[in-house]
Amino acid sequence: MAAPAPTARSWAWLGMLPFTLFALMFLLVPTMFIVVGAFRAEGGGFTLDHVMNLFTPSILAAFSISIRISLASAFLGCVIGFAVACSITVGGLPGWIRGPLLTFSGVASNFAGVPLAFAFLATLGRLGLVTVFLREWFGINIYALGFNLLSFWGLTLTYLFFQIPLMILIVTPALDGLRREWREAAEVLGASRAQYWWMVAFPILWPTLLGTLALLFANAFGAVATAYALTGSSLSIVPIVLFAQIRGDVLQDPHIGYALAFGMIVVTGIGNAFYIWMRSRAERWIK
Amino acid sequence: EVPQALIDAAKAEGTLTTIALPHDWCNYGGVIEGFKAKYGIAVNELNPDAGSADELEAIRANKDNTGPQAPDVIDVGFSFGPAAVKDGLLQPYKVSTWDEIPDNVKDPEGLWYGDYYGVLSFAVNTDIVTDPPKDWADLLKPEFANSVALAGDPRASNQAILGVYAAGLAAGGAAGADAGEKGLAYFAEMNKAGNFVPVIGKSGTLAQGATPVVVWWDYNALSGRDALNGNPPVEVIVPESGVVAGVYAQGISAYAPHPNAAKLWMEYLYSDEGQLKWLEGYCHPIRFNAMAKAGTIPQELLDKLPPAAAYEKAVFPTLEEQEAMKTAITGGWDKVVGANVQ
Amino acid sequence: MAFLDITRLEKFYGTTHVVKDFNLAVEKGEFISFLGPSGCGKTTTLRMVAGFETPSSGSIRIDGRDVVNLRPNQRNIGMVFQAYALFPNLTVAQNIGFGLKVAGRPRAEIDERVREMLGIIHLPELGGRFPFQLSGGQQQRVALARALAIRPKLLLLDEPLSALDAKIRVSLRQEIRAIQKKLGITTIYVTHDQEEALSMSDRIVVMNAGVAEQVGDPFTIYNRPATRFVAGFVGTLNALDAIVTDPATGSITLDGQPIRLNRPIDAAAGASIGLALRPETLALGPRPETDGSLRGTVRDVQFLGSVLRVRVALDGQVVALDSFNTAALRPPAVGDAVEVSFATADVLVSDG
Amino acid sequence: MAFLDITRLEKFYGTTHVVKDFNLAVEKGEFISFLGPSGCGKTTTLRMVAGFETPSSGSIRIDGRDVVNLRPNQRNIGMVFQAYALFPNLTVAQNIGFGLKVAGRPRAEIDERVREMLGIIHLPELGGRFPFQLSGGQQQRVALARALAIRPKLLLLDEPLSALDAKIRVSLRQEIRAIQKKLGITTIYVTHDQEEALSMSDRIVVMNAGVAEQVGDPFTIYNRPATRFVAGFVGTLNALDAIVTDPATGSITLDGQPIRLNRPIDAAAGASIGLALRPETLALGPRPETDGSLRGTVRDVQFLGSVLRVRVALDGQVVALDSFNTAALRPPAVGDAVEVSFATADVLVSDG
Amino acid sequence: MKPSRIWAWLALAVGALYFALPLIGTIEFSLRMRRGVYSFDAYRAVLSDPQFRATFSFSVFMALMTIVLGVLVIAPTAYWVRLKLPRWRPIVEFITLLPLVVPPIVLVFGYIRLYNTSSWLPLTGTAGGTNLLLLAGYTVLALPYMYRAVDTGLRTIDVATLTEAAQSLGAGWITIMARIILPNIMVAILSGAFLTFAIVIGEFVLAALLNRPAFGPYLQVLGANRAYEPAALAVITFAITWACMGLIQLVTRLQKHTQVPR
Ligand SMILES: Nc1ncnc2c1ncn2[C@@H]1O[C@H](COP(=O)(O)OP(=O)(O)OP(=O)(O)O)[C@@H](O)[C@H]1O
Ligand SMILES: Nc1ncnc2c1ncn2[C@@H]1O[C@H](COP(=O)(O)OP(=O)(O)OP(=O)(O)O)[C@@H](O)[C@H]1O
Ligand SMILES: NCCCCNCCCN
Ligand SMILES: [Mg+2]
Ligand SMILES: [Mg+2]
Repeated sequence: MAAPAPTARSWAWLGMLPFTLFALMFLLVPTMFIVVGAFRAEGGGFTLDHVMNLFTPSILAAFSISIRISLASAFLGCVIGFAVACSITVGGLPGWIRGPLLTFSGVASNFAGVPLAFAFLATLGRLGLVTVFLREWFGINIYALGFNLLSFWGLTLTYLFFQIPLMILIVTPALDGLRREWREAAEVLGASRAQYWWMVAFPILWPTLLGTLALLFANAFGAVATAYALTGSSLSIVPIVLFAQIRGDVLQDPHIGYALAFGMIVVTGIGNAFYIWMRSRAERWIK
Repeated sequence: EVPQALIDAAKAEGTLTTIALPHDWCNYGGVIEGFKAKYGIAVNELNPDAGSADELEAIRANKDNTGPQAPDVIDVGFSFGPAAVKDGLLQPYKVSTWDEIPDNVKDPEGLWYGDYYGVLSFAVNTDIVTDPPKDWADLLKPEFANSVALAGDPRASNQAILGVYAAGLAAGGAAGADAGEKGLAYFAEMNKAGNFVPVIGKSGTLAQGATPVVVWWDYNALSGRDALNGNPPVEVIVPESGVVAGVYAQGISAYAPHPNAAKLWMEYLYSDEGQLKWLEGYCHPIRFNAMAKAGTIPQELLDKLPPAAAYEKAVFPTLEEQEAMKTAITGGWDKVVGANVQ
Repeated sequence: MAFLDITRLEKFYGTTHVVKDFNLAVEKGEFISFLGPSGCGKTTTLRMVAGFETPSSGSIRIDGRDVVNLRPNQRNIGMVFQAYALFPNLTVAQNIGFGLKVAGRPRAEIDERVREMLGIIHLPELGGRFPFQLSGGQQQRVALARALAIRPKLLLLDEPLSALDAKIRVSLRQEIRAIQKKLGITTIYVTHDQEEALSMSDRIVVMNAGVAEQVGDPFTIYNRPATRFVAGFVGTLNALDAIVTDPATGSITLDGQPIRLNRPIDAAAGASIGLALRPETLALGPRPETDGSLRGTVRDVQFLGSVLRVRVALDGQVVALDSFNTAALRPPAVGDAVEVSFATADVLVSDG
Repeated sequence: MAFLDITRLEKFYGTTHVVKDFNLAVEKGEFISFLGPSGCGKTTTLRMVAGFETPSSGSIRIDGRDVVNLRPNQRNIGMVFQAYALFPNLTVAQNIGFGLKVAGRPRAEIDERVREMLGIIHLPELGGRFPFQLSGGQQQRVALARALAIRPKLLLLDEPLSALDAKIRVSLRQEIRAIQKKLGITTIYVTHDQEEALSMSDRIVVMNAGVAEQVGDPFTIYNRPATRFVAGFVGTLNALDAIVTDPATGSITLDGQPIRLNRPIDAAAGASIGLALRPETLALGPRPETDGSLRGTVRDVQFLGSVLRVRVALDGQVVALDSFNTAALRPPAVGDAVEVSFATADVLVSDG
Repeated sequence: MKPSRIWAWLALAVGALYFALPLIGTIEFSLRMRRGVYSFDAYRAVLSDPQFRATFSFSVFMALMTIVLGVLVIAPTAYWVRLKLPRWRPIVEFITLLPLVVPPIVLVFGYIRLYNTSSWLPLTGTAGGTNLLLLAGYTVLALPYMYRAVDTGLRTIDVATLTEAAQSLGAGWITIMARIILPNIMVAILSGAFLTFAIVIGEFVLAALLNRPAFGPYLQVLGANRAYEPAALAVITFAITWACMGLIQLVTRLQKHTQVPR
């Protein structure tokens, strides 16, 4: 049997034209225009110097802590957001909660920057509402217990304010897509809720969860405004270093800034490649 | 004394595009109103939040653009003047009051010139801090636990880096890199003592109590105090030692779509009227001394300023000194303060 | 005490009353079918037994224990869903082995059972495929194997064979029945296929609009239907109107033609009554063993394979009659004048 | 020139050859069934006609025009899917009216057609419901109505009745046939239900493992099956082995019992041959019109409603025979010794 | 059923606390403008500014346009990728993640260089052109969220079968998209729309550097050196954005068909 040759020429790629054009015009080319600056020497020639500059200990450290914060907040955001989304879809909460919660998530997922930083300072800062309340009423000094808002965990906690809602918004439709019969079939075969989730629901949701994790990671990785407003001078994370280079009043080496931007794109690319690799393993059962 | 031809040409252009001018900064709100009122030229304000590097980048990006995105004039940190010249981003213009601008704060060709300055001061929320600090050394005392903030990130903000430098000078550092090192050591100690709050200090955090002491340009501190209007009460203190003055520089974009309006704006800024408007925002205009000598400054404006004695001690870092201490501070800051973050 | 005991079961969806006063006692090892038209509540009743729907009222006892508040996975029930409900992320073999894996059975046992099940459903090669790679019928067989693999106490099947061809359907129905008997699994089988219900079941529940119209063994259901609905739904039925001429001798006229039933009729002379006659009790042409006959013309002829169905028009009413098809015998032509004969004992009489 | 002309159609999924050298010419207005076991490629062939799958090779012409490169929505085809495929966001009425709305028909016409269709599928009340509020069978009826509403040139039905009960199935199949005839819609009907195929079709395509084994009218398919597969798949068949004793007179022995076919057999004496006998051609006890008989004991009795299937064990082999059920006649008991009679003309002989 | 409901409530309660407290902290502070007592002075100051309304409505308008453009660009693409070009998915997904890590400032300077007054497409020359550019920029910023939302939505429906059913009834691509696919992923689109809306309302850098009178820059100008007003503004923005989303949801109440009991 000769292997079949497709008879009709496929024009399916034509359907990608609008998006490709749009992305080229308004995302890829404009970004390239600037980011090639990372490879441009003073005189105008090509150079790898700026990119090599990324491999200094302080910038590497910045990448490292950025990646760790992004991973932590993305992971926690996924877990918690998933739990909340479950509780409004399959958890049996009354239907009316769903609408307001989703709209709230829409707002909260973009509540960032100065207002968010301030809100957390006013709540969990050293003179924040909750801090003072706990101290005055219960004699608990959370700062004495090692809590610090302006730290890795503090930043992660703050990022969660937009990460969790983002997760809720993205994952709710996926949960809606779980068919009732799957749960019932599992139950009737003797599976507990946990077994159903572990053996059926999670694997089915896995590609979505991975995708959202990648999204949340990039979301945190690029979030400059909140980090800057909250821990302006304390955390050395990539977006802040980048900010200092191309936007600051002091330093000014746009080339290094562009190299940093390039580095962020590369890190995101690696993260995405990893996600796609994981997903391709998880998605064999999809047409 | 402003040539009528310039006024006419500027009016013909009709618009001036500015960038990075927050209305609360040096009374820029008033300045812009005054300019509009006087010449009837529209002012198109771009990103008031921009930093100095943004401003240069905006000129670069708009090289071929004459749309409303292209800034005509910029107001940047002192060291950005020469940097902009190096990249050919500015065009020369000498205002009619050129001679009254001190030589060490202007480009001989008129590509940029210093515009105003202030000294770094402590803005203190006296609801929380009942015994305000008098000098840098005070801030290390235990009663200032969790209290002191800079008004920016020393890696990105001119204001914050000069704050570190000032502390270094106060600690006996020699102008330049040495004071930078000493300033870092000072903040390292403050950080270790738990007094430093690594948050960007601003009106909100000052009033809310997260940062009861903010190291700030005196003009920002004073207008911030006025805006708070006693709730909470704020005291602005110029430290006894380590008084550092920061100068900003003004220039016209090499690609300005409205070059004449830009020149007219410069004329306005450096006229008595423009200079006094800045002073209303507590900024010392660059012609302050000349005008004081000429007696053209109303007494009530002078009365509202911090005691003149404070300014007599003010140090104006040279470009070279700035370059040296900048390298020291931005390079070392992460190790000093970033280290406490985990 | 019955193994499965359903009493006064009711179910409302909102204000729609979909299951009404349903009572059923199923003995251990019995094979019960729910038979009824689409939408009559078969699935709903089954789902209440499985624990997926909460009854609006009534009780369900399994092995003496009230299960209404028990979760489905605590009921030790096997179920095959109308829409297959295979787990899309698991292979065929993993689907089948799911229940055993969940129960923590050793790997070797699972593999063994899966192999056995794949054999039973005639798909020994397809263990490694994912559900999307199967045809509809193949999916349904896998769903069946999955439910059987755990050897449940109670097996619930919701039209498990409806997507299969007759050949496999017949063989699987024997297979199911054999396994069921061997393992003594009490089984409820939902179907809309009369033949399936009649051939497999110990007893049949005929449902209509949420009500169990009749519960009985296949023979009784078919031959002594309790209600008109049951008579009409199970098997084909000629429902005819006739006029009583003499109640005592059972003389009537049907579209003007006289028939004598030779038994008394509980109706007055001149009254209209309903007659019911199964097509297979009618024959074309006179036969020695029949004692009734009607004349008419052939309206149409349907070839159903083993059976020829001929519809004969009387004077207004139509009777259908079935005869076995033989290659030798060519069917009558439309328009032929024919005589239809039957045994009067086979005529069921109901009130008009 | 046929209305639908399929020539040398082939389809591979990867390396799996699911449709092989498929040829078919369908006349305008004809009703063709694809009949075959699960997984034999019925759906795949249908989907190639509809345009959802691209053939690996071969041509499909509708009304003389090669449609292989035509998009599905340009082929004016109505289709009912095996999995319903109702639009979940549209009501029943909107689903049915969808095709007309897409075609820009006036509102009044759409409403009218929808009402008519709802009547045809016996769901006049449910126009306002959403698909998730329907039972499986109701959904399938709506899917049917949706496809019919556009009065397509070519109607493709993929097991449209498989989720329905026999009652509705029979009435719908007459309905479909009537509409189809009235509108003259050329129709391809995929089914695994032999009775459905036999009763509805002008011609039947019996498929097996991707191959069209036989194409012919129902009578021919049933009574003169071209291959063993067709014989076995369409209807029930007793396949028996016998030994030839005298080829000239057609004398053979079956499990030791002599039968004389009275026609020559194309095999040597002592050779083993295969016999095929339909259960409905066999009868219990001697009958006047039969000329063959066998003795055995009753192995089991299945009650199929109108039909009783008795399986009789000979000396090793088993024959099934069907007889009509009559309430008067109680079926034989398992273990009874019986005589099975048949007409030797009904015995099909194939090579051993 | 019972225990899972308790857990659901518990999770909700903890979540509510976590999300409410920072907002309460902000609200509390915004009320402290007058010394010693709570007052709405800060709100009065904000709301009495006519520019507030002008810029806010500009941004709402832009947000709605962005949602429309975003759905038009992204939904068909995601659908097409799912239906016909699964191999393209990794590329498309990577592209849609880029806006999260490319700093907006890089983007906007790129725009200005590409579309300046002396370029091949001088969009920045006119207000209308600049609005278009801003719209495109906003759509780019919304890309990651919108794409992800739409794609998860598509995952939950049987795209292929529904498409085939519609095709067999004569529907073309546009009809299929508008009448079948979009309505069935409305919940997902809505999620994407919420995110887009919130992004556009708060966006600052693009609007500022493209010099459009949007709400973000206004927030910045007003809030730069004030204490209480920014807090009040944050609260107001939060509330109005939430209300707008509620409105969007009301308008898009086409979801009767998804209310499947679970
Ligand atoms: N969620 C629901 N809301 C309202 N009515 C419903 C719901 N689910 C089912 N019904 C109705 O309840 C009745 C019984 O449905 P059920 O699924 O039990 O029927 P069934 O006997 O299994 O039919 P089929 O043979 O077609 O599967 C039907 O009329 C159906 O329309
Ligand atoms: N995507 C696929 N990849 C590989 N094999 C497939 C795929 N789709 C179908 N098949 C195989 O092709 C064969 C024909 O499938 P098809 O759906 O046409 O069967 P069918 O005759 O319609 O069966 P049924 O009556 O069960 O619906 C089956 O063996 C099936 O497993
Ligand atoms: N034109 C003034 C110098 C630039 C100062 N930027 C301050 C922005 C406040 N974030
Ligand atoms: Mg059902
Ligand atoms: Mg099929």
